[in-house]
Amino acid sequence: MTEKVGEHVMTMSTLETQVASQARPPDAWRHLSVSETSRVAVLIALLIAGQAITPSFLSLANIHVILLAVAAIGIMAYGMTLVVITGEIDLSIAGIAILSCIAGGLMIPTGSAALVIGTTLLTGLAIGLINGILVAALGIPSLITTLGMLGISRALANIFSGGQALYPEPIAAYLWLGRGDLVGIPLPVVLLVVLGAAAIALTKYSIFGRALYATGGNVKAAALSGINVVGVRAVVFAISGACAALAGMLESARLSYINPAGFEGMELSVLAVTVLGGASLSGGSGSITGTVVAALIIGIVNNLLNQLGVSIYLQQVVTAAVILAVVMPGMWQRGIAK
Amino acid sequence: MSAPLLEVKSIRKTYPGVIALSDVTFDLKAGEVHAVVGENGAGKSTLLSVMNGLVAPDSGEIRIDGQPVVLNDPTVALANRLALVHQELVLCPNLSVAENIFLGREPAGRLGKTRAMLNRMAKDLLDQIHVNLDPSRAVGELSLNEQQIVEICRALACRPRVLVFDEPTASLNDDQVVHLLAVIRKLKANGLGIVYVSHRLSEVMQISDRVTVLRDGSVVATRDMAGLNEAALVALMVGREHKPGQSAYKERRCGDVALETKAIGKAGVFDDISLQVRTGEIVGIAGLLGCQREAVVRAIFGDQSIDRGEIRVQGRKVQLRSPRDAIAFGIGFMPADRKREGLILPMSVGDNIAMTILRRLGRLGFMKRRQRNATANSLVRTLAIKTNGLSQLASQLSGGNQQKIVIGKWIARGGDIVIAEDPTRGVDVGAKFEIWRTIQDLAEQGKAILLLTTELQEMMDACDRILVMSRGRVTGHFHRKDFSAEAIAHCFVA
Amino acid sequence: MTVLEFSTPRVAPFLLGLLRDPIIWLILLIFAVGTLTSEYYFTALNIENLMRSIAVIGLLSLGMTVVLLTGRIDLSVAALMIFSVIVGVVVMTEIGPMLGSRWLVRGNTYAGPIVPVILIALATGIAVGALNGIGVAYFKVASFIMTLVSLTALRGFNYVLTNGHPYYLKAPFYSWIGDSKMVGIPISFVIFLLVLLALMGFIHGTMRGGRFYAIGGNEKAALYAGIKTQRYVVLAYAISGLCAAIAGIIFTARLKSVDAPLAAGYELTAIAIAVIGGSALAGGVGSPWRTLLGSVAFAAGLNLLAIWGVGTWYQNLAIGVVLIISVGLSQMSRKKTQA
Amino acid sequence: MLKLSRRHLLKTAATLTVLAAAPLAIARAAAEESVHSVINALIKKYSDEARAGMSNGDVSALFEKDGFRDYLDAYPVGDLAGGFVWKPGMGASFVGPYSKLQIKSPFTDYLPLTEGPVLDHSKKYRIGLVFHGFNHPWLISLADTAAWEAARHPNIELEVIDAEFDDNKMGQVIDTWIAKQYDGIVLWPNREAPMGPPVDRAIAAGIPVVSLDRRTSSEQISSEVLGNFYANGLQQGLYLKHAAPEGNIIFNRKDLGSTADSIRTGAFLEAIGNTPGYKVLANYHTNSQRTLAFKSTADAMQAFHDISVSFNTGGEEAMGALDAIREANRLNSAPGGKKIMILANDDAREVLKEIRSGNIEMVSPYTPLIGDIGIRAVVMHIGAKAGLNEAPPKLIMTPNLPMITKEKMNIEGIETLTPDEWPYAYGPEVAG
Repeated sequence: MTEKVGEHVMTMSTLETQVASQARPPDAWRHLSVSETSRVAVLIALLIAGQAITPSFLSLANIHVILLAVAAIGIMAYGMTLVVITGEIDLSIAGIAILSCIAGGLMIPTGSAALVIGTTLLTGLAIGLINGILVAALGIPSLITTLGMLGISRALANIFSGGQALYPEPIAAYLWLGRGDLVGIPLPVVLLVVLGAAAIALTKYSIFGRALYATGGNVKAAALSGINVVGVRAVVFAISGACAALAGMLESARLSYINPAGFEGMELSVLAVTVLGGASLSGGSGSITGTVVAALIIGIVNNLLNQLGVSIYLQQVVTAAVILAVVMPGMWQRGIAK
Repeated sequence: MSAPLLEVKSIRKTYPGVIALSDVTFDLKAGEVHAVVGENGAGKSTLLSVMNGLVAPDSGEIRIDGQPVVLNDPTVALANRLALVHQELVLCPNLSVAENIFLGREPAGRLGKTRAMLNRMAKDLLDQIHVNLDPSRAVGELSLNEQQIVEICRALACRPRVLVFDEPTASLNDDQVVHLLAVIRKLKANGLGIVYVSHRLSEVMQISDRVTVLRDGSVVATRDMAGLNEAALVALMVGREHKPGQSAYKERRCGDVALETKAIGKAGVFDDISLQVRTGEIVGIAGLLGCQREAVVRAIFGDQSIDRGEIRVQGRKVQLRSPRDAIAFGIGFMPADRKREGLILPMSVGDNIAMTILRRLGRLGFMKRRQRNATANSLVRTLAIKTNGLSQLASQLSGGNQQKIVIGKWIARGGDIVIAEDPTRGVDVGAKFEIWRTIQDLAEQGKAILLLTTELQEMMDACDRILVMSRGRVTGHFHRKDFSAEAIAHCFVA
Repeated sequence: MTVLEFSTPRVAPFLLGLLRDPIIWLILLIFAVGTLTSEYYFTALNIENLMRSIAVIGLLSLGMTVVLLTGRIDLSVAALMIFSVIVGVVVMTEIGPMLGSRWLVRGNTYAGPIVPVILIALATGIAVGALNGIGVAYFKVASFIMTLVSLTALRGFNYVLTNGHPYYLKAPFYSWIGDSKMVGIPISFVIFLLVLLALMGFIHGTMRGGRFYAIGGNEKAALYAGIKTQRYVVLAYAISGLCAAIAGIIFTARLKSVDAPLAAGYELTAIAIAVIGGSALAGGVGSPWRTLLGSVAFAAGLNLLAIWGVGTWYQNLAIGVVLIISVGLSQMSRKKTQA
Repeated sequence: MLKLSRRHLLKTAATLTVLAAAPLAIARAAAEESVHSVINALIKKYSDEARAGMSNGDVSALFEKDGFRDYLDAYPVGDLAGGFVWKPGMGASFVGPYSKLQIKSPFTDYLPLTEGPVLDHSKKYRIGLVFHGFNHPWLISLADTAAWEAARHPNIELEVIDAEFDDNKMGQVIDTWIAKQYDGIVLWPNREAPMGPPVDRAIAAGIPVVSLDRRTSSEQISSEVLGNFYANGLQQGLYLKHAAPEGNIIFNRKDLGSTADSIRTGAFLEAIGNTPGYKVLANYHTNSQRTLAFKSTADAMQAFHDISVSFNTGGEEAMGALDAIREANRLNSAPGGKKIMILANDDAREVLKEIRSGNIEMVSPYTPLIGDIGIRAVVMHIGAKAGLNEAPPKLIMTPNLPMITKEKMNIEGIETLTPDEWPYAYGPEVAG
């Protein structure tokens, strides 16, 4: 008896842990992989369906269109994913994007591309850092901090710009960010890919990545292990702010138009991409690859629906259904969902 | 003769590829304490879950008063007057003691009257077990110990006939254990049947009438406690002869003072604490709950601030503003609450072990994965951590193995000073021994160790010196040759 | 013999606790400053306006409070508030022709019976709320995601169902809800107070209501205590949905029309108010009564700025700053009491 | 059936509206063929034709689907107040108090009010202007003109509030002004339905209310200053017919149900409804957002390879569409290697720049510079209340404006203007 079961002893104790704490995800990695699979399956199904519906769907041009459409939301979602991994949330990204672009835009009369782009990115970084400090050092819940910051930054964008749109037309380098290309690949797509790779490296292979997941997984234990949890959270918010500023700049550059009323509701779209990508809002899980797949799913769905001429209002309904369909199976067996 | 109060008959429960319980049978009479013991992984938790209706067995049945019952939900178990006192404290911190006790069983009362009525009923219940605790206090403000009492009262509130205790003393100190056992005896005298599950064999010996030993999901034996000694019990549990000499204490030569506090104090918490730990020395701080020894070690680890006095590491005065500072000075801390403070459960074994040495494993910010794996693997081997591999999640390991990871990550860090808080809490007999041996090994390698345990005997087994604290002050100081439970206990209340 | 002796507690009487509450002082301060700085502030008309705006956002926040108590969130309230009324009208305009009556006249003015519209709206609110709850409790979708999905879908449906047209609702009974007063108090505020009282009675007066606190405090404990936590979660969302529907009825009764894009972003206001009122996002802390205070403070503050003629940008700036500071201060005081 | 009833009743409403405007007709200036009357005649012509039936099935289907007839019939078309005749070049120049931009405002001589104190010189008149979007160039210009007019009169105190596209908030702002006993209220309502009740409350409280550009559902409102949505859509259609007898059209429209969408798109469809060569390829609602217009056009570029016309309900949309077409490198991808024709509304400076460079084919001006009319109208109502002067008419039509094209043309009697002949453009100057 002992010999027979012996080799299972370890697994059994594993099971006991699970049973005893029934309310915890019993086997997190397994379910993670379920939703990972369902995500990829949905993506592949969409690609097949898309090609079946419109023959030009997988053409290089359309792929460019899809990637360009998701570039800004994807870059914002990278930042958001990092924030969500630490168990926090950033609702201020749309506000940061617009305030940063306005701040940068106010530099247009100087004619210096470095000043315009630098101001934009630094403003994003700085507001993100303020978020991070309020959340990590002062312990204000991130939902509230960033909700407040969303209102503040939108208001400041209006106040600074006097509500007027700004036109970055004279700054060639700025426009190049949104409209230029590198060896035939549009620059926003290049940035999407490069930053995606960097974010994957950061989350999966860097020591900061370990600190990131540790902070999200158990902030007390991480702190007692000597991880600078305040710093980690401040940094992810700063990154998220910078990503938001960059994404905002790409959009503004593509349209050559900095709109102080822009990016309305973007925070929720980005959040939708992030959770669709498998990041749990309770922290400690999520991956950039998941986020990338999710951004592609949303981009393809919208592209297809637009090509089919489906109204934007029905598109909202369909997008909601897609999110639910992908997210639900992965959650099915979790104990308590909050 | 009437049927036993509770019969568990041929329970079998399998999970894919694993037999968790096979043919488990035992019974419980009214007015009896029946202990269930076994190593971690023996199937105790599954059995408790089956009895509580959280898990449905594949086959077998449970009878209460001779009547078969299907416990498919915790409520059904309660309806059959079988109540479970959970090992983990599952209480609502935002509710009062009374509200917690009667949660889910509130008497229907008119508007406004419910609260007063609940408080009165709770008071009655607390009086029954001779505990004086204000029922209107919020549970979040209570100490662990007080919360444990609430947990027990909650089980009692449904007027159970069968009461199942799952490791009820895990967070209690010796003194409180004595009182808890007194409460249990009282319940037993009232005619309750009690199933008692605990790793603390000394308690089991004291309180139980019969004992059922589980090993690998099967019942090894059910015996009367009379005439059974601890060694025999351990032998049944582990399936081999096992020497209970847990101490593994070896005489060592102590070196220079590695850690010293000079009259440190924190207003309203502790004051005038001076202690020294030499290299190679194990110093224990003993005391009852509320003596603030936890606050002292947390202050030494920089997790709490001090207002007075100074801390010296290797003779140098240091300012510790955060655990990071303490770690930089070579201090390591193994917290008692593994799940909440020790481990990052959703991360892998390898990541958890590497948590304290991330910076060292980095090259240009990237993780030197091979080096991390080498370090972690060697620790898994030396500490005999049972795991599928470094990528297994910490949450999937048993308590003993989790504790070994907590120890391992500080070994990996390699600091000179180690603070160990209750390193064997909730750990089974086999692992307990290994953990004590590891701690002795650490001391032998020249580390200075500051030790806190809830069981005085364990502390006396392991330490070179013991400081006793009471109400935030040091009230006694003993060298190993002077160790005496009575003398130390005397200082507890000094 | 007493086996264990524990320390005695601190008792804080209700009134004293109330006075210690910064939000009360904040409200009094706003009223005092308002009265001193503007002759129009403490006038019957302005107080009525204030009550009317409290009624809608207060109802949304009440529902939000119940959901927050369970440790969850409901982002769908604002979309649902419009959706429920739209469903009421659209269903009735479809039923009308079946009964041989023309209930849609003069363009898009609804001329049919209004009570069924209200009943259908309430039922829709409860049903969609319950669906959110079922998704969260039984299908284990994180509440943020579930209700974000509802928000998106409902906003889409609002356009799809109305085809972008407004519906005019001009029945006398409807105007009564939107515009009438009872002893000087707007009916909409009376309705809000009734809902508040009913909720307080339920939450503080019955054992079932108290379970929201248990679930928010420690869901596992509630589960182990034999409470069917999932049902209570569904109940909480259904209550939130019902509050949203009532808010929708009041809201559209004031505007005498319903229109797809109305009330965009009000869900965030509802969250802000519940939190300013002291609800914890983690659950288990908060109460309808405190949410009332939160909504009074919020609406009175904005009203004061409006009376002063402060521009919207600066109002938004103020909301953001006040939100962060108020939560930050309560966070710090909580830390202090813990230490 | 439902449609029929709706149509019937809207028609009644329209008749009433025309009746209200009738007295003006008496004072109409000698039948000089002003742009205004030329366009009104064309509106009537195409409207009657469309009502008789549309031979183009594609256009007719879209027209029916979104119920344009109901909206068009209710939208007033009429003559200008006081026999005013507008000619290009009229109006005053000043720097906008909000935008700080140089503005030439076209209608400052319409219902004129002399500079200096108004009405009872000893009294201060408090007027509120509530609108949506201090962060929209079009709306800022609207506020600019209102503030300019108010500033010309020392005893007018103007408060300008942004309701941020929240109709409920706008209602609350009006309620606050009722509580503060303002003398007059001017508003730019986003959507008709929700703004009726607050306006009625203000009127009931004795406060004159004037709406600008868009309508409210209030029947008691003092005056409505109405723009020329109808002229916009119609001219887009006329231009298209003039430029090409056939074409495959994609639509970027404003949000469903908004007056701007229903009248402009409706009038456009009326104009082309009896030309068989036009095909509706795709129809997007992009809610006045440039980004959405960009995305939908980018996707349409992939879905269809034979797009020849991009119809845009607004200037924002046109700019988004242009950027998407340019990014796809498809400026000249219409069948036969022709240019994709972009039709726009709203005479923003950035749009005019694209007209000059030939990227946008035509724009139908829709000037925001009408806030001054609103202030003057409300002041006249305040005066009329006190018996100081006559009340202005209830319906104050703004002059129809001719379309702007790169080269001068004459399309069905409408003299088009070139960008250089158009000093009234609004919004920031765009370099390049």
